[in-house]
Amino acid sequence: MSVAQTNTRVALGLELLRSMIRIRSFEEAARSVHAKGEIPGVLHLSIGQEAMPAGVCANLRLTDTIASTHRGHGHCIAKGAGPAAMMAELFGRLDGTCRGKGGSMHIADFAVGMLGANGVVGGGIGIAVGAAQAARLLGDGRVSACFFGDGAVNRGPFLEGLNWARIYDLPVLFVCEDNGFAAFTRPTETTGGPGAPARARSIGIPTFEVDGNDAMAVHDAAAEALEQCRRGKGPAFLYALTYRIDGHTIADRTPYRSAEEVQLRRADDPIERLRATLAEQGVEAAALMRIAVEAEHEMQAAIAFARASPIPGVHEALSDVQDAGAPS
Amino acid sequence: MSVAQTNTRVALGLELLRSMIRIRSFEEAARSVHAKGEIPGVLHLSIGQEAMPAGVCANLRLTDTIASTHRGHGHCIAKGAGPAAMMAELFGRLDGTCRGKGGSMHIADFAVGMLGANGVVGGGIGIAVGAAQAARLLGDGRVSACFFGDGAVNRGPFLEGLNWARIYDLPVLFVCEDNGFAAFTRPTETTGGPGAPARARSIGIPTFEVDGNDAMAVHDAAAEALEQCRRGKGPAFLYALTYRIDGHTIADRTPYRSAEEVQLRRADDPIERLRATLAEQGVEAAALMRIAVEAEHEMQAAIAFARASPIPGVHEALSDVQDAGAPS
Amino acid sequence: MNEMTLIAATQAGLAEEMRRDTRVWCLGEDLARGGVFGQYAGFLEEFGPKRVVSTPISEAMIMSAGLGAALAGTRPVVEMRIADFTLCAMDELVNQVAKVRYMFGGQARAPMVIRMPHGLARFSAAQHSQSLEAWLVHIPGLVVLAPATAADCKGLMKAAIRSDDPVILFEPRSIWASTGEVPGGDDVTPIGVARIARRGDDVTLVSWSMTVPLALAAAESAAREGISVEVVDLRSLWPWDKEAVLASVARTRRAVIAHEAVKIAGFGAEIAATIGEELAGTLVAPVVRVGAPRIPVPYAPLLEDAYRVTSEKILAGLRQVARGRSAAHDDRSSATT
Amino acid sequence: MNEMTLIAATQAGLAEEMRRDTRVWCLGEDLARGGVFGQYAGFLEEFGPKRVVSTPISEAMIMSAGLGAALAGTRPVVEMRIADFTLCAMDELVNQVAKVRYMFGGQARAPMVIRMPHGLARFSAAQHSQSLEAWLVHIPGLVVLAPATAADCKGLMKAAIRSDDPVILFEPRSIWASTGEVPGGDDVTPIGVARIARRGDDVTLVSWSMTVPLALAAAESAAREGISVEVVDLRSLWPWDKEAVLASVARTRRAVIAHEAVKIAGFGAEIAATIGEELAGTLVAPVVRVGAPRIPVPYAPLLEDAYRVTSEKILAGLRQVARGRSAAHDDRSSATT
Ligand SMILES: Cc1ncc(C[n+]2csc(CCOP(=O)(O)OP(=O)(O)O)c2C)c(N)n1
Ligand SMILES: Cc1ncc(C[n+]2csc(CCOP(=O)(O)OP(=O)(O)O)c2C)c(N)n1
Ligand SMILES: [Mg+2]
Ligand SMILES: [Mg+2]
Repeated sequence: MSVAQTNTRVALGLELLRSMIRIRSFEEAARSVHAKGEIPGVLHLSIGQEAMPAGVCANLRLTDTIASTHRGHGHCIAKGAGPAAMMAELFGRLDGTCRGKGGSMHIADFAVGMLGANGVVGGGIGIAVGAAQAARLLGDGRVSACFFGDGAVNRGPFLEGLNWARIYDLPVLFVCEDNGFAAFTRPTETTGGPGAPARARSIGIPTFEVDGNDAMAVHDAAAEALEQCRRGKGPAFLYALTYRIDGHTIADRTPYRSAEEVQLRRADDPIERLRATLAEQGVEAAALMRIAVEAEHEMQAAIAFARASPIPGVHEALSDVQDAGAPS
Repeated sequence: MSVAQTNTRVALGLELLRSMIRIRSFEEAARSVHAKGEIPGVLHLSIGQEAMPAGVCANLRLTDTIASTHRGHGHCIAKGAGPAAMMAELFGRLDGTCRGKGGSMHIADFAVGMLGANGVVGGGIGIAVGAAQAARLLGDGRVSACFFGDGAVNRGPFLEGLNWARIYDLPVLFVCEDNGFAAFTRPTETTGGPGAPARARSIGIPTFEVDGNDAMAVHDAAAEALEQCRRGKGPAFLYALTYRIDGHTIADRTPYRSAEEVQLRRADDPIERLRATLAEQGVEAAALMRIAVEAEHEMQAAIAFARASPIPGVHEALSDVQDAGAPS
Repeated sequence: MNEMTLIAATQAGLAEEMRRDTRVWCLGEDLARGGVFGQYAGFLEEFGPKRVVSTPISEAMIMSAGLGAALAGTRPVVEMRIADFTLCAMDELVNQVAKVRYMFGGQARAPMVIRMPHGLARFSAAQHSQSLEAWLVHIPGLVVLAPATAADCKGLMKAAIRSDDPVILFEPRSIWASTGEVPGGDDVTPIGVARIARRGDDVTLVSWSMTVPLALAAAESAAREGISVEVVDLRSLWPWDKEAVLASVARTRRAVIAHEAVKIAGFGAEIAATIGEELAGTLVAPVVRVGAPRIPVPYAPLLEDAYRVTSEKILAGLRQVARGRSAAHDDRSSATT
Repeated sequence: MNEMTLIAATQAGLAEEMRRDTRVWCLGEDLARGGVFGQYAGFLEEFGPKRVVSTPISEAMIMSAGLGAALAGTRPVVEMRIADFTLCAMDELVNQVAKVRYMFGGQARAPMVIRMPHGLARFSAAQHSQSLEAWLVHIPGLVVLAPATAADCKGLMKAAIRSDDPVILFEPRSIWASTGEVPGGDDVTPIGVARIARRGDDVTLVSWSMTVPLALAAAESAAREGISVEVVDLRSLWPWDKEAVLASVARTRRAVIAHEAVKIAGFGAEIAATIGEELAGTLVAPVVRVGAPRIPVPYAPLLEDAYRVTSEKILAGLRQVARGRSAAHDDRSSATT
């Protein structure tokens, strides 16, 4: 690599690291206030999986769209949503991205093309596919990306959505985050045959497999895949193995796995990995530290913002239902 | 082949020929009375596709089960249902297999393990899979087969059902009858990638591909596939190309295809093919003729039976709904 | 005014809207071949394959790709072929389409029309004949329409497409071939406004979709028996024109509701309950609901007739409320209730 | 009698039936890990993996494999995790399970139980909180149950499993952790029979599932205001115990129906309409329905409260009917209506 190339890679690495650290900080902050009872609903944390949203979304423009899952904080932040409004949403406040109506499971920020977390496994697939179809119809050059877990690959919409994207050659990147679990069950118990990438290939979709804890590798694979989408070659599929460090929900104490297993996987933290690489490449410890400190400050500010945000009044419950026939 | 083997093959050929001719005769008889207005509902004919049910069902026992489609007459007859009760069903009569409540689209004969035609594309897949699961639970050695069209492979239940059968290693044979059309649309327009067999393989299911107009070949492939199922190896998949000679329904005048195309495909009639083979193998013309004549008589008798069967009284409409909370 | 079939009227409405607004497009099975009932004939030729999308048999995806495309700036018309198949896309419709605007706090809109030809047709039996409008009225976020005339088939199609809400358009398949007058211009039927299909004084008969002609026939027969029936064609089921219905019933003091769907927990129950709530003391006879018995739709014609709401059954309902109590008796009692 | 939680009672009911009949088995997501709410804890160990089947996230297949297995001689208990996810299996439930017996002319039976924990719980928002019982009451072929007590959670589980009909078991998730008395023996709650949860003379309050405790609390408060409320816990929604409800209302001449589901086109409408049909002239006040506004379920607690039916809202309904008209006035008018 030339010096210029190395510099570009380091800059990219720092961008991805910042993205991952912000996600991690957001979720750790959310977990801490949840423990204090400040967040009413349940949380699905993506700690340990941050390389996926960071790596993929670094290749997306503001106008590009993504569809997400119940585990959507990372996708939201990586696509550009502000943590303050997101935190306010978890608190159920008026300044939340969804004005307190959605909560964690429906977090969304349409201003940055984040078309929503989703409470239904596989529910985002068709939304991303349709957004890509709209982009094609409008000819505006947008692409879309669709995140889903290992559990979604056994639901009908997986087949229907992949097939649909293929036959219309839609610019959509399918991103399968295999984090080792669907709720309490391992993918090996419920997924027949060679797995998700083989299924994508059987539908004629070019497939990329990558280490899901290596942010640079995720980024590069997504870059190549999205390049194909943008060039009109139709959909692409990105499959990555990662690991869900926390429980399925914040309440899940994971009796179905051993502490050793978690310990082992924790050692492969995507943030630590990238941090180490960047340090090797000569990035100063202080610079790396600064990212963490800034993120920490940002999230404390987000909590303060959320706390200060008004609780939506009861009348808010009746708004934004529909124009005709709205409740009164 | 030894003489004994040849004799066995000829006997099998005659069995398959009889099965196919009976299906053809049934449908032609039904078409003729439909034209006279004696059958109230719509018919989906499988003329030209008879090798599939004949070839597959020749390998099934009475206690084995099948699930079918909207185009289910052939499956029903091949599995052993009587044409008289079937014809009465098309007429909507009390002696119909479903007492006149189902009609062609819901024709069924549970006494011979035919668990029903289905008005929902892909609707039979889960039923066959579940029947196989029951067989496993009960340990009774039954297998099940599931017929569906090329159109069903783009619906969610296709993925969900195949995956399910694989992970539990259920004794079920999936039979995809690709007859060139899903209603007015060709599979090539709506099915992405290399097609159904590749999809089955991507789920780890052993797949057999065969000429769907060659009854002996269908039989042999199904025999091998079902043998695997019976030996506890789990599901198998049989894919065959055939051709829908008639319209999607009896009312469809097929403006979307050329007369030449139909002419060409008609020349590859599975019944004629097997008849020719058997004649070559020395079966007398008279014996072959007798099968057709017998079938013709059987179907005329079926029509007579149907005509004579009572029209269900209005009170019948209220029966067989449910035990608790039945209408009165 | 043009005389045209109901199906042609829907087709004209859709075509006009597609010409007016290039963001409007349609998707569904066999659309490139004119649609299974021919109601998209010529569309591919006029609008091209990006706006007339022939889909795989993937109802869940038809619905959710429609939703994604609506969220991303287009206005899809989603063809369900027949209402029964919507059951294959119910999660997408109810958990996603209906809820996106609310769930996301107003950030998102889903301007979609979901076409659902519904009800009995040609002895199609249990899985191809259902009327499930009560279900969708129950679901917050959805507008539910059910036109009965050529003018409204066109006018509500246009209204549905122009609405920013997701709109369910139940289409009266069994009477599509009948004809009616359609205004020549760009006439949009207002959502939420009932149509008084016939004036009358003794009984209010509320109906919609394919049942309206039966209601009118029943009213005609009733008139010969001296019962003057006001027929209200609801057209919109949500929002429904409570004011029009209550105003009519307040005057006639007798109400019959007739729909093809199963009577139990049908939308007629909501109307009857509402009439009870608002006009309880003033009614001179209990509200009568005419609907199908709680049975799946059977195949054989005579059995289907047992399921089918007919003008005779509606007439029986009319007689029942008209007979109920004598007018004189009513007048006395109403003074005290 | 044992005091146990509602969830433990359902678990006991299922376990007893699985011990009694080896054809009974259950399937659903995470069952091998005891189920998402722990209600299958120990089942894998006791009954083995063929009878306690942990499935992929494939709701359509969970439902239809259940159906196929029922048609082939077993008696599956289908776990939907929460009612909302049934939307992913609606075709399988409504077009197949509900109709097989009828469609096939009585050849087939589908003895299945479909478990659907339903309703609000822990601020779960729009896609994890729905109550859709009105939908399934509308569907011929289905039995619909909705127990509210520990005894009935167990007793109706047993009844459901023993029934040869497909039975929908709505389970009161939000009150699962509460406790109640459960008879020690093999007590099966009869299907179609309501339970009088509290005797009273002035108003009949009909409710079911998680709303019953709220109804009882409201009745308690009303009693302090001098309104004597009879609380009918319906338990079975289809068939529902019309006789019990009508007998009570005939006596009290005032009725309130309370359910957590959206009020519009909810099952309360059917009950209100029926009361109107049967007892119109005898009521002294219009029937009041208490249900959720027609909005998706919001996340924030205060907003959820706007959706939530509470004992206060029920009490307001009780006051409304009690106030409605004075008894003296009623007595006069009822003579003539
Ligand atoms: C259709 C549907 N079924 C079941 C659930 C309950 N559920 C929520 S998350 C989850 C596991 C999902 O696993 P996976 O797709 O791997 O995503 P992960 O949680 O691992 O991110 C389940 C079963 C649901 N939300 N939607
Ligand atoms: C879920 C569903 N969608 C649409 C239909 C309408 N429909 C009936 S048959 C058919 C075509 C089916 O094609 P295929 O599976 O190839 O079977 P074939 O008719 O060729 O035997 C369609 C679209 C249906 N019955 N069910
Ligand atoms: Mg996972
Ligand atoms: Mg086909």
